[in-house]
Amino acid sequence: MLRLLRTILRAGRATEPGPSADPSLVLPSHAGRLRGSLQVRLVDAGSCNGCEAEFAAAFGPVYDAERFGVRLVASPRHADALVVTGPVTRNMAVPLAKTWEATPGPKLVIALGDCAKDCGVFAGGHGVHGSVSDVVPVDVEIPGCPPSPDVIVAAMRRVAGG
Amino acid sequence: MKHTTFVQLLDLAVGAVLVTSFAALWLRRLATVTRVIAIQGFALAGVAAVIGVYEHETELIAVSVMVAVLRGLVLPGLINRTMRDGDERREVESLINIPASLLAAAVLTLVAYTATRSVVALDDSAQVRAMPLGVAVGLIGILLVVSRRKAVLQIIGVLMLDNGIALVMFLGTSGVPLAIELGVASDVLLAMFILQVLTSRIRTKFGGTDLDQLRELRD
Amino acid sequence: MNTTEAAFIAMAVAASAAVAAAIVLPARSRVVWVGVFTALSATAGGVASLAVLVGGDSFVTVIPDVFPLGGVRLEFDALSALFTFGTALVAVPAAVYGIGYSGQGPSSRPAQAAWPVLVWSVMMVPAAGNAIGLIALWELMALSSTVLVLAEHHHNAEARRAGQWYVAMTHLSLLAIALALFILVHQTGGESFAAMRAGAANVGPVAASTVFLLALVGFGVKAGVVPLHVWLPRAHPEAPSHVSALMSGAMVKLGVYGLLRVGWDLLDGGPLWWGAVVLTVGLISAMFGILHALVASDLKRLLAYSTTENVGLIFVGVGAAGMFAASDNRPLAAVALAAALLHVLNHGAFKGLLFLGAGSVLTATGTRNLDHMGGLGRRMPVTAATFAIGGMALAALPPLNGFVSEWLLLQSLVHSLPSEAASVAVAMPVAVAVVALTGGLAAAAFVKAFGSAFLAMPRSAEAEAAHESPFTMRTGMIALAGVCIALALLPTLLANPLERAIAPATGIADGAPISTNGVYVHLAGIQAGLSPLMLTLGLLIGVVAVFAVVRRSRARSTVRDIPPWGCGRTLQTSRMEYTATSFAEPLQRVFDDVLHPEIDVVVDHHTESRHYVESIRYHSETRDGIENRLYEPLLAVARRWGDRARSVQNGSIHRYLTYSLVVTVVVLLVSQ
Amino acid sequence: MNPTGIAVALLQAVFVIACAPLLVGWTRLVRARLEGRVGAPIRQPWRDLRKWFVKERMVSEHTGWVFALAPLVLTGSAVLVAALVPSLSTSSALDQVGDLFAVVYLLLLGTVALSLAGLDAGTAFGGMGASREMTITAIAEPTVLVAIFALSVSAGSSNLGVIVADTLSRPSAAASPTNLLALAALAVVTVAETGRIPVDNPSTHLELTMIHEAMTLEFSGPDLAMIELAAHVRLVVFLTLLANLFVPWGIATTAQPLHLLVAAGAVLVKLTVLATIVATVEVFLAKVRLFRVPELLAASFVLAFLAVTASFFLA
Repeated sequence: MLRLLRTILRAGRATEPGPSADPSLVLPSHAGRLRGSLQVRLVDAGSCNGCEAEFAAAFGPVYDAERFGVRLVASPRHADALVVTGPVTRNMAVPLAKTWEATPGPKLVIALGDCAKDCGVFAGGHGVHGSVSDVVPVDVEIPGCPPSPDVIVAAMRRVAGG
Repeated sequence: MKHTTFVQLLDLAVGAVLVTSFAALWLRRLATVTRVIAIQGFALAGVAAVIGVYEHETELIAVSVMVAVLRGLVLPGLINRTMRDGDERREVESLINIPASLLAAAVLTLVAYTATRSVVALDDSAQVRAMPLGVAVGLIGILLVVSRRKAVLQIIGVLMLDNGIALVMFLGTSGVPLAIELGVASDVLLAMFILQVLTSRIRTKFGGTDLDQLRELRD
Repeated sequence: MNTTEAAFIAMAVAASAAVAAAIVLPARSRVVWVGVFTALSATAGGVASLAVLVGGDSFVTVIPDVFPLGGVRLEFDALSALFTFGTALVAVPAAVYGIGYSGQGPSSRPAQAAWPVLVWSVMMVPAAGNAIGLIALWELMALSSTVLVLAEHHHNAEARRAGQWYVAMTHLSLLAIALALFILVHQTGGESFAAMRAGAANVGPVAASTVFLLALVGFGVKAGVVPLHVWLPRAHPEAPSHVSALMSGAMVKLGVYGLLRVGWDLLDGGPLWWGAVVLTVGLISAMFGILHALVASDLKRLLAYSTTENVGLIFVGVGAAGMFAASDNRPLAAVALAAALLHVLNHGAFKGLLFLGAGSVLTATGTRNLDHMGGLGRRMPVTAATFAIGGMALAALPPLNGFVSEWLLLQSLVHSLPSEAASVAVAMPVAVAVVALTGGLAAAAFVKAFGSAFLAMPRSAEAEAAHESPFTMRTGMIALAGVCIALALLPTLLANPLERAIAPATGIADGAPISTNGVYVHLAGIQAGLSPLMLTLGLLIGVVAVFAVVRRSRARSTVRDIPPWGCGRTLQTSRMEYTATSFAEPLQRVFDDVLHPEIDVVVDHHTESRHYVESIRYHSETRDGIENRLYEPLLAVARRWGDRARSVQNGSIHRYLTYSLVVTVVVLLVSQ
Repeated sequence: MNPTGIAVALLQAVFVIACAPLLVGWTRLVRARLEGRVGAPIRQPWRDLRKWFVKERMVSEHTGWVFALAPLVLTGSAVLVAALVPSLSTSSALDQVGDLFAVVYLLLLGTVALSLAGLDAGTAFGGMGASREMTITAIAEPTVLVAIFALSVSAGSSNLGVIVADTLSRPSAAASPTNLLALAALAVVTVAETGRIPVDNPSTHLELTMIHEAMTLEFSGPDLAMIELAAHVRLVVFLTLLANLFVPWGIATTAQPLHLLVAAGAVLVKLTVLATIVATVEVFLAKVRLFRVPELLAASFVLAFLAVTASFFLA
């Protein structure tokens, strides 16, 4: 117990000053009313887990996306935005569609990484059904394979309207 | 009729009843046993007659005549008819062998004596002194029913039990009103009929009147 | 000829009219007229008890030479009036419900004839005024209820076995009660209760304790407290639902009435250990009952076990009252007894309602197994709503009457501590802990029963095809739900009737336990207040306020009829739901050293390879612990003696005749 | 039922509802800072609630009136309990209406309503959450009531106002073993009932480990807002009980505005301290396996039982 206390005191704050909101992202009209409270549900539609690692880092102590009002939630019912990673594999096409239907409006879909954008390296693969936009309407795309956490945090901040 | 002759006659008659019951236990052939029971009926009638004459009870004499007819002639006749249409052997089969039966009868007589000791102490008239014998004849009748295999012998046993009771009745009370005797007689007659039908029914069902065959009826 | 006497006569006339209707009329109209007349008879009983409880008059009469030994004496004081009132509360709606229920169920002549007799006798038993009267009415009640338990035995073997258990146990209880009463009559010299009370002084302590223990056993069997409860979870589920509603709601309470009458009225209270024994029996019953209710997946068996639990709570109240009275803390004893009596009324109302609901579900789906139900809330709205009200009262949740009597019981237990009797100081914390645990488990049992029966998707074809029950059944249930709500909101009305009802139990009573000014309930000698009316009002205001705030801001539309969120699974079927067994599994695992569940999991693999599982079957069954550890050995011994005795009868005529000879000889010798 | 009493009760309700989300925000902030993160601002919970209020309300096809009514009953009971619990003053009108038992059973009513709604959704998670929640609530019940027993023995009544007044009048009693043991027992129960770390992890994503969260998976929009608000209010109610029953100094005994202000300040300080303790406990302890929770609750029951016996033998 004390060892943990000592490390906490020694470590102090690990968060670096966060990136400002990415101005280049254009948001759909209905996204306006979030005002600093964004609940996100991560859907892994067949990614190689590279984007997941970066996305998790975005919520870690160093990048701390939570300070901008972004929170991960367990159920799409609670979520405002679906962060989808990876090309949509054949098996994940229907579940992704069902998750999108299960999310209450006003909702957004954020395609994280090149695979989600346009199947990236897996384009034309046997098990690949298509990119995310083939299954659900995508609002925001974050390029990169994988995109670095600060890019993710900037996008999140922009979406959250922070 | 003097008292001493009355006592001798009475003892003779009651003694005859007791001897016939022992004989029924001892004999092997069914036909003779039936005849012995008839004799016992007459002896019983004799007892009634002797008492009736001595106490000048005309009603008792009428009763003794009826007993003689019923127990001496009618009932043994019925028993013979039951036996006649059976083709089985006429031998007596018994659960316990003959000597053992006789010993048991002796023991039962002793029991009868001890049981009725208080009654005998009440009055020392001849009749009362003879009463234990009536009880003994009744018990031997039950022994007969218990220890014999054949249904016919059971009937005889019941008859002997009834004779024993009748004997106690004659000796105990100074004669029995005719109505009661008629009632008892009709009951016995009825019992005989039922037993007779039952025996024929057992014979048709089992081909013999050995009661042990009834054992299969148990679940 | 005061109102009570008139009401009694009306009760008897209506009951006999019902019996006549049952025998004479053809099936279709028989059910209707029997129901109507039984309801009238029950109402008459209610009027009689109200006249005594509220009006304050009493009623004593003697009906000479009904039996060879002597007449039946009726004595109807406030204590018996309370129990008869509780019976009437359940009987009227149950009779109306019976009309609809018997249409499909037991409309045979004997069943229909026995029903009014049962209602009449359950209402008359508290009115009995002498030993013979009590035993006669008790036996009449036992017989009529046996006929009703066996009503459906033609096509239901389980009912036959239940009937056997029921008859054996009730007659064991009759034996004990008769013994107790005869000892009492012998000791006090008087045959009527009044004479017994007068002669109570010269009953020695040993005799009094034996009478008390015999009465505890006798009335304990009828009340269904733990060691003697075995017939209850067997008989109640098999009886027709409106009958088991009356049995659980009212007939079981007569055990409590009997104990109170013999223990604390005729014997005028006793030493401390009387109360301690009753308290312990109550605690064990409450604990044992609710645990088995939790793991039962047969709805009516669940309700039957919860009856054992609630009777346990009533015994806790009575036991606590006895202990307080013995350690002369009279005001608190009055509060504890008031709590027990109030729970008698409350339990009668909500348990009757739950059994009627269970019956309605049984007629609609044809099954009692909770695992095969589901989704009935949308198909049977009235049954679901009334079952919810009854269930919330069972779980002692605030707005309903269960909470009021549980609160009163807790108050009486909690304010016992600064007492010098060491046993009280040790017993009370344990009592509070057990009452609290049973309260929590009762809430879990309610959620399980209501949730797996009425919510989510139907899990069987019968549940799918279920439809609401006929009009009479619905009116019965709605009436009883109304009674529950009335009892919940206006316990203040019951303040002085309760005070009058406590008075006869001279071993305990003195003073007014509950004082009220219409809205608040204050307890004598204790700084505690509760206002069920205001609490419900506050809750309603809270809910309405929240609803108003939410509705104003609900700018967006509501999306309906979409599949629930199941991790994006392609197909959402009812097989994924939590059934009653799976709901109770965690609690079963927590209490497995008490329940000893028999769990068997059958996994059958594909023929080709062991790694692929074709199907997994999970079955868990909890046999009644007491039954197979206490009753089975006893029955085994009895059976062994029976077999030995059977060898005597081996079919040989000669052996039988020998017996007669031997007996004759022995008799002759012995009778010197 | 004088008007000032009602006013005090309403004020208490509004006060608790207003500062509940802020306190939860503070707990998350403390936890973030301990983990070296910056963490969301304190007002974040209010932002989430406001956003949820305007989102779409989704009702799945198999649910009935229970699913619709449960959030209302849960929040309604939380609001009523907020009014009952003496956060600001002991002279509220509801003092005679309900006592500590009524508070406990009202919270039980809320839990039952949410469990039924979880079952009504018809999903495996809803059922799992409901079953586990009811198991833990049932096992925690004896601890709560025996702890109340201990408190009411020394105070002579189970009414909240009387207990607070008694501890106020006898400051030495606050440090008596009875109060300390009862405090410890109630603290463990607070963690169990409100679903904090050692028993249940509020911010988990793995459905199989959830208890309280699993029941709310099906709710969205305003329903979800109500359930979250109710959860926050119940946490603050429990913390207020811990604060004002054991450390009641600063609470107003009359209805004057000045006293109420001082009381508000005092209770806020106490609540912040307690919230910080809750947050640090969450960081330092890991979640306990589900079937170890009964042992944890059994330990807390023993504490409560000792409190009662201590109150008898020592008092």
